[in-house]
Amino acid sequence: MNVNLQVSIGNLTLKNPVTVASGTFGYGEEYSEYFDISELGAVTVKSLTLQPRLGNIPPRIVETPAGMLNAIGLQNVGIENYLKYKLPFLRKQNCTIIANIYGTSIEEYVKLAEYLEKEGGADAIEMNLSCPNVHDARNKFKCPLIAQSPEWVEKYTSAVRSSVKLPLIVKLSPNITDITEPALSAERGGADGISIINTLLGMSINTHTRRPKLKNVVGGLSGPAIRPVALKMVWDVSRTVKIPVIGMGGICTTSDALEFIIAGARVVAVGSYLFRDPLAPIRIIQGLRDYCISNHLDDINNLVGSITVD
Amino acid sequence: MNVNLQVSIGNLTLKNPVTVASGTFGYGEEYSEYFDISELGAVTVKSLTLQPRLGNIPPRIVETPAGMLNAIGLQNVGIENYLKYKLPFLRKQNCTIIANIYGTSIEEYVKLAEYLEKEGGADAIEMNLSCPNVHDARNKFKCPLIAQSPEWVEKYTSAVRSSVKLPLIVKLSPNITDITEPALSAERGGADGISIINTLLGMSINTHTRRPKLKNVVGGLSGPAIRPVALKMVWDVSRTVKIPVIGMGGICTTSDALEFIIAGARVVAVGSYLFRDPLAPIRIIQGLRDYCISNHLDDINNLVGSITVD
Amino acid sequence: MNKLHECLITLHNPVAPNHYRMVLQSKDIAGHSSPGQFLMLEISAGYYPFLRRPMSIERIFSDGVSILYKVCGEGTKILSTLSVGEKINVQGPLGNSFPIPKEYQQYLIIAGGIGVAPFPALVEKILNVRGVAPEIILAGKDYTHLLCEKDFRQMGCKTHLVTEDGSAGDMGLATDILKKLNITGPTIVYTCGPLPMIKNVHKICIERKWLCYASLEAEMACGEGVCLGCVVPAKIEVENEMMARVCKEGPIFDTQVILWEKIGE
Amino acid sequence: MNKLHECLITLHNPVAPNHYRMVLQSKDIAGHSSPGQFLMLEISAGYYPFLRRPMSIERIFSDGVSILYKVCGEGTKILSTLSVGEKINVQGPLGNSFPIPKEYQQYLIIAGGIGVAPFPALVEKILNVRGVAPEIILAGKDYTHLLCEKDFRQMGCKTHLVTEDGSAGDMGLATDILKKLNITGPTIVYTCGPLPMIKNVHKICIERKWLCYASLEAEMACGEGVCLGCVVPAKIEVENEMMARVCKEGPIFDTQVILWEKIGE
Ligand SMILES: Cc1cc2nc3c(=O)[nH]c(=O)nc-3n(C[C@H](O)[C@H](O)[C@H](O)COP(=O)(O)OP(=O)(O)OC[C@H]3O[C@@H](n4cnc5c(N)ncnc54)[C@H](O)[C@@H]3O)c2cc1C
Ligand SMILES: Cc1cc2nc3c(=O)[nH]c(=O)nc-3n(C[C@H](O)[C@H](O)[C@H](O)COP(=O)(O)OP(=O)(O)OC[C@H]3O[C@@H](n4cnc5c(N)ncnc54)[C@H](O)[C@@H]3O)c2cc1C
Ligand SMILES: Cc1cc2nc3c(=O)[nH]c(=O)nc-3n(C[C@H](O)[C@H](O)[C@H](O)COP(=O)(O)O)c2cc1C
Ligand SMILES: Cc1cc2nc3c(=O)[nH]c(=O)nc-3n(C[C@H](O)[C@H](O)[C@H](O)COP(=O)(O)O)c2cc1C
Ligand code: FES
Ligand code: FES
Repeated sequence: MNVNLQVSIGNLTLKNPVTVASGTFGYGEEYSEYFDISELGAVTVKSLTLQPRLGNIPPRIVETPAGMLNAIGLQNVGIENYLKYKLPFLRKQNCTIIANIYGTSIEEYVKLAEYLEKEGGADAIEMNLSCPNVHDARNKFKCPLIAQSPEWVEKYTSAVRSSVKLPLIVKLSPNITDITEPALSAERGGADGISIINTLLGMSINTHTRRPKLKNVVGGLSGPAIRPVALKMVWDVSRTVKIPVIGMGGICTTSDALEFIIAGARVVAVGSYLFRDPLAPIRIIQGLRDYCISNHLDDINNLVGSITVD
Repeated sequence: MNVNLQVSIGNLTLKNPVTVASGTFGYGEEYSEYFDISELGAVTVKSLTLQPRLGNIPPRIVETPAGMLNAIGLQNVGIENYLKYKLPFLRKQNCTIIANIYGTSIEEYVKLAEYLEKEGGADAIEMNLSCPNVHDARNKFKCPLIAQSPEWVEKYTSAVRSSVKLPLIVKLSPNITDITEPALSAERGGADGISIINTLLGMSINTHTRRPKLKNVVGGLSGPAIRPVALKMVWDVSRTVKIPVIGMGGICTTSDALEFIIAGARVVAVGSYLFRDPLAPIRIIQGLRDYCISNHLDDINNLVGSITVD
Repeated sequence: MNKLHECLITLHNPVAPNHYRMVLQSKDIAGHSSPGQFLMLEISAGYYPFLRRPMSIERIFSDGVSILYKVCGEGTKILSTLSVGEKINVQGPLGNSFPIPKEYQQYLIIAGGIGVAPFPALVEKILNVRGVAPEIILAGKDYTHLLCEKDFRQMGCKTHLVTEDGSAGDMGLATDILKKLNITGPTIVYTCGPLPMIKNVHKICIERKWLCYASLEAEMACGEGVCLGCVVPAKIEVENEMMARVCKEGPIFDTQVILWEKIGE
Repeated sequence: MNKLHECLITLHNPVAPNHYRMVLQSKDIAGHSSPGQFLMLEISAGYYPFLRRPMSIERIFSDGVSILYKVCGEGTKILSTLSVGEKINVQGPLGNSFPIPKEYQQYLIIAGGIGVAPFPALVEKILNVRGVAPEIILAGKDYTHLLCEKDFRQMGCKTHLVTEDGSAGDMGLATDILKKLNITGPTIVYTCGPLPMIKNVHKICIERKWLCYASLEAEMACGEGVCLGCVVPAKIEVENEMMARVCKEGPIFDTQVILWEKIGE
């Protein structure tokens, strides 16, 4: 049986619905030693900023039950180094590229997006409006993420939207009362897709020193622990907006990916679980194909949002 | 060394800072076969409503990585049966009782609280403003929990506050952008303590039937998986309000309890982990004492909020 | 009585593809168990899996009990890797047990697949207290799914085999045999297995005015009646509709009290 | 080269209280490993623990490698329960390896506690390529924490023992011995162990103008350079301050490139 695994975000077609979560795949080089990364629906790269960033002071990660906290703080090579040193490799491999960007103002997002478009640095842009690790944990208190303000999400999205033609994805935060509000804002702002979820805020304390285990105090929780939360948000958002949802949060196996697709995700991303099994995305692509065959589905798009709720 | 484990919520003194989470301990009878339940700082009972409730249609629980989803839907015997059949047992055991109540309106909460006070049915009242399982999952969408509205939290709290003298605890939801807002509202409304966290909204799908595993579609996530999220919220709230915080969310071991206390919880509650180890609260009480001794602390209150953040 | 036990595994054998028998050493559990009760097993020391797993007591010995289980998910898979000599934390015995009312001279057991698990202990008990060997219908997908046949024959039970593919005994379902059986007079039926089977057995029993006790399954978190996760709609006390806890009011129910129409699927 | 391997455990022995040696069969790993590199071990099939555990390669054989580890948390505890004959998923070899520059005639190894793990392989290599046996300072809390002493002596190394409680060798710290050693001329020091020890060894080396390579540890998620979790502040390329990944740029660092003043505690 011939199964169509192609899915679209805006006018971009992915050869299959499996990508990787930003920040868990670097710029593709390392895991290209493990498998042919062009087999991915897309490679989503680590968040890029205008200038290179050193990130937060370590320790930056803590293991937690069925998950992990990270407080990397957007360490990255910066947009110029990306274009010069990382992009050529990805292009040579023939990857579809989703470039994740992070700015500290609307102007920075616009600059990053324009730069990427001009230099052919991406096939789609993902705006990270939801990184929990770039503010000081104590100030963060009254300094919300852009993704926590539906109003700002719309402003940021439409500014970038009006400056580039590339398909535009907005990445939202689960640290919110109602995720559908910023999702609707992103859609109104002209986004072609919505990525959910970024990490949940969390912390962990060393009971001997009575200090936070993370130097940055607070970090972002990811991994299978958060999967039920992510799935619920994917279901909520995909029933609410018309644009495709890129679902992520604890996806490890084909079955996990199927849950997200059935809940309404058009694309799924493997994140933290890559650290356990770098081959997980490849296994999932094959597993999705197998599922379609044994369920007599000739197009994976027919599975998207196929949940029955009585 | 003599260690003081006594802590206070309003004018109620608990003999130690360990209680159980509402809904995970029934009304105390069952686990009293496992240990002397009067050794607990307090017994917190399953949410009580004015009328008995049948709860949701099963399946009601699903296991998840390092946690579980539940959609019990507040099945309970109702306040009258509680007073008649459950309370006498708890009183005979000499337990300190925190009665958790749930109403569908301010009036119901007031009635429940007044009834409890009049009949001596509790030593403190915990208002559950955050049960994720009592609305239809699909309507829930635009029908937020009281705990998601700081304004309503204040109204509900002050109404109950002005009708009873019993120490009053307000239980909040983690499904919110900034947990400190309803916490401040509860404090303003006259609460003597804040319980955090109730469960995170989540879901799980059977990929064979493409239906939700829970009949109620959505459920509440609990267990070690959510511990980092709960701890962060306890830290946030306890720095913000002056009243005591009752911390819960994935507490299994003494070390977990210590994390919450160091983060700022005056009392800790063991919830889902009771299902694994009914003796966990007793182990924790002993473990806290041991920790104090080996750290030369003669009063556990000195440990509360003792986190160092540089 | 202490309900938490660190039990030594004294036997652990495959009995069919994907099926195992495990013997757990504990005088305490053995001394307090009745047929139909179950145990909650802690599968691993960590949080994977997080919850205990419910398993019926298959047989009660002087110094321990056995369980019979099928590997069907992560928990039972890990369970199957444990070795004789290792210890496992066991909670129980839990739940109610099979009533054996005197007024019935005939006892019929209908077991579907792994649903056979609680019956060896029940047969022993009926033999002991009533002096008769129940008749048994053992049903399964194929011949590999018919367990304990030898045990039942050794205990003197008339045993009918039936498989869906005809690879052992008759071809068909348990209820096909039940309909054909030439039993008259007050009979008590005990059944355990897939829910559709139980439902159909129940219907036939109603027609014949037989008493029917079923061992039900439900997702369980606590096994002790506190979480209210495992309920089934039932009319137990004086026509009062309730959500009965499979772990407390059950797992054994008179099938007449179950509100079958309110059970989905 | 494939970096993911299902390795047979061919040996697993306690070597001291809470310390174990495990031999992992894999020609592929053995054929590609250099002293100083490490492996990421999948501790269990489930999510407990979720992350792999980094372990240095202790020795490289023709058909496998050994690791030497200390039980200090949940992961290593579970690891210690695995039996010979079981398989374990191993990722590696990962990271860089110890440089053995020709210009130095003297090689000195300073190992604190379980920090000894990467050195048996290094000694073998130095013997092979330079024909000399490094001198070794083995430091530990007490005599039970001095590992591999026999191995080093068998390989012909002059070995100094030092324990904090004096229960074996001198009483004191590794650096006490280092200060007393009568070594002159261009020397290269390799060290691994607690961070304060490494820092002090580094300081002494600076004073003596010796080259010092340390094997560093950091919490790791991926072991492959993608998560940026394991970084250490360093000045690697042309005075350019960076966050160097212990798993990629390391785990072996010339201690002069580490920005010690920016490392907490
Ligand atoms: C009272 C009682 C007695 C039982 N006795 C036996 C027995 O003797 N032998 C036997 O093989 N099985 C028995 N079962 C079913 C057994 O508990 C499940 O097969 C087992 O829990 C599956 O666990 P898993 O991790 O392998 O499967 P998974 O599917 O990975 O389990 C996921 C979750 O679903 C629950 N679950 C899965 N299947 C069932 C089920 N059929 N019933 C209840 N919960 C389930 C698990 O407990 C767990 O919480 C009994 C169940 C109950 C309620
Ligand atoms: C490159 C490298 C090589 C190592 N080689 C060895 C070796 O040969 N022998 C040996 O005994 N140990 C070695 N370690 C340390 C070893 O990885 C930890 O002791 C181990 O991960 C502890 O796991 P746990 O689950 O028992 O402890 P837990 O404290 O339960 O682990 C919790 C988390 O913290 C991490 N962690 C805990 N301690 C350390 C540590 N010291 N360094 C890095 N991460 C840590 C764990 O990996 C895990 O993610 C090495 C570490 C690194 C980075
Ligand atoms: C180590 C690490 C680094 C991350 N860095 C980024 C990042 O740079 N930009 C971003 O948008 N998300 C980042 N994330 C979030 C992931 O992309 C993803 O949204 C989240 O981890 C949930 O998926 P998971 O549970 O599968 O990991 C990071 C996550 C981890 C674990
Ligand atoms: C089965 C179950 C039933 C619960 N019922 C209630 C309830 O009736 N009222 C309430 O306020 N919280 C209820 N909760 C939430 C718990 O009290 C607690 O806030 C939450 O589970 C987090 O703690 P834990 O992770 O330790 O379980 C319930 C939780 C579970 C798992
Ligand atoms: S399993 Fe908790 S009430 Fe039955
Ligand atoms: S462990 Fe991920 S970058 Fe080093």
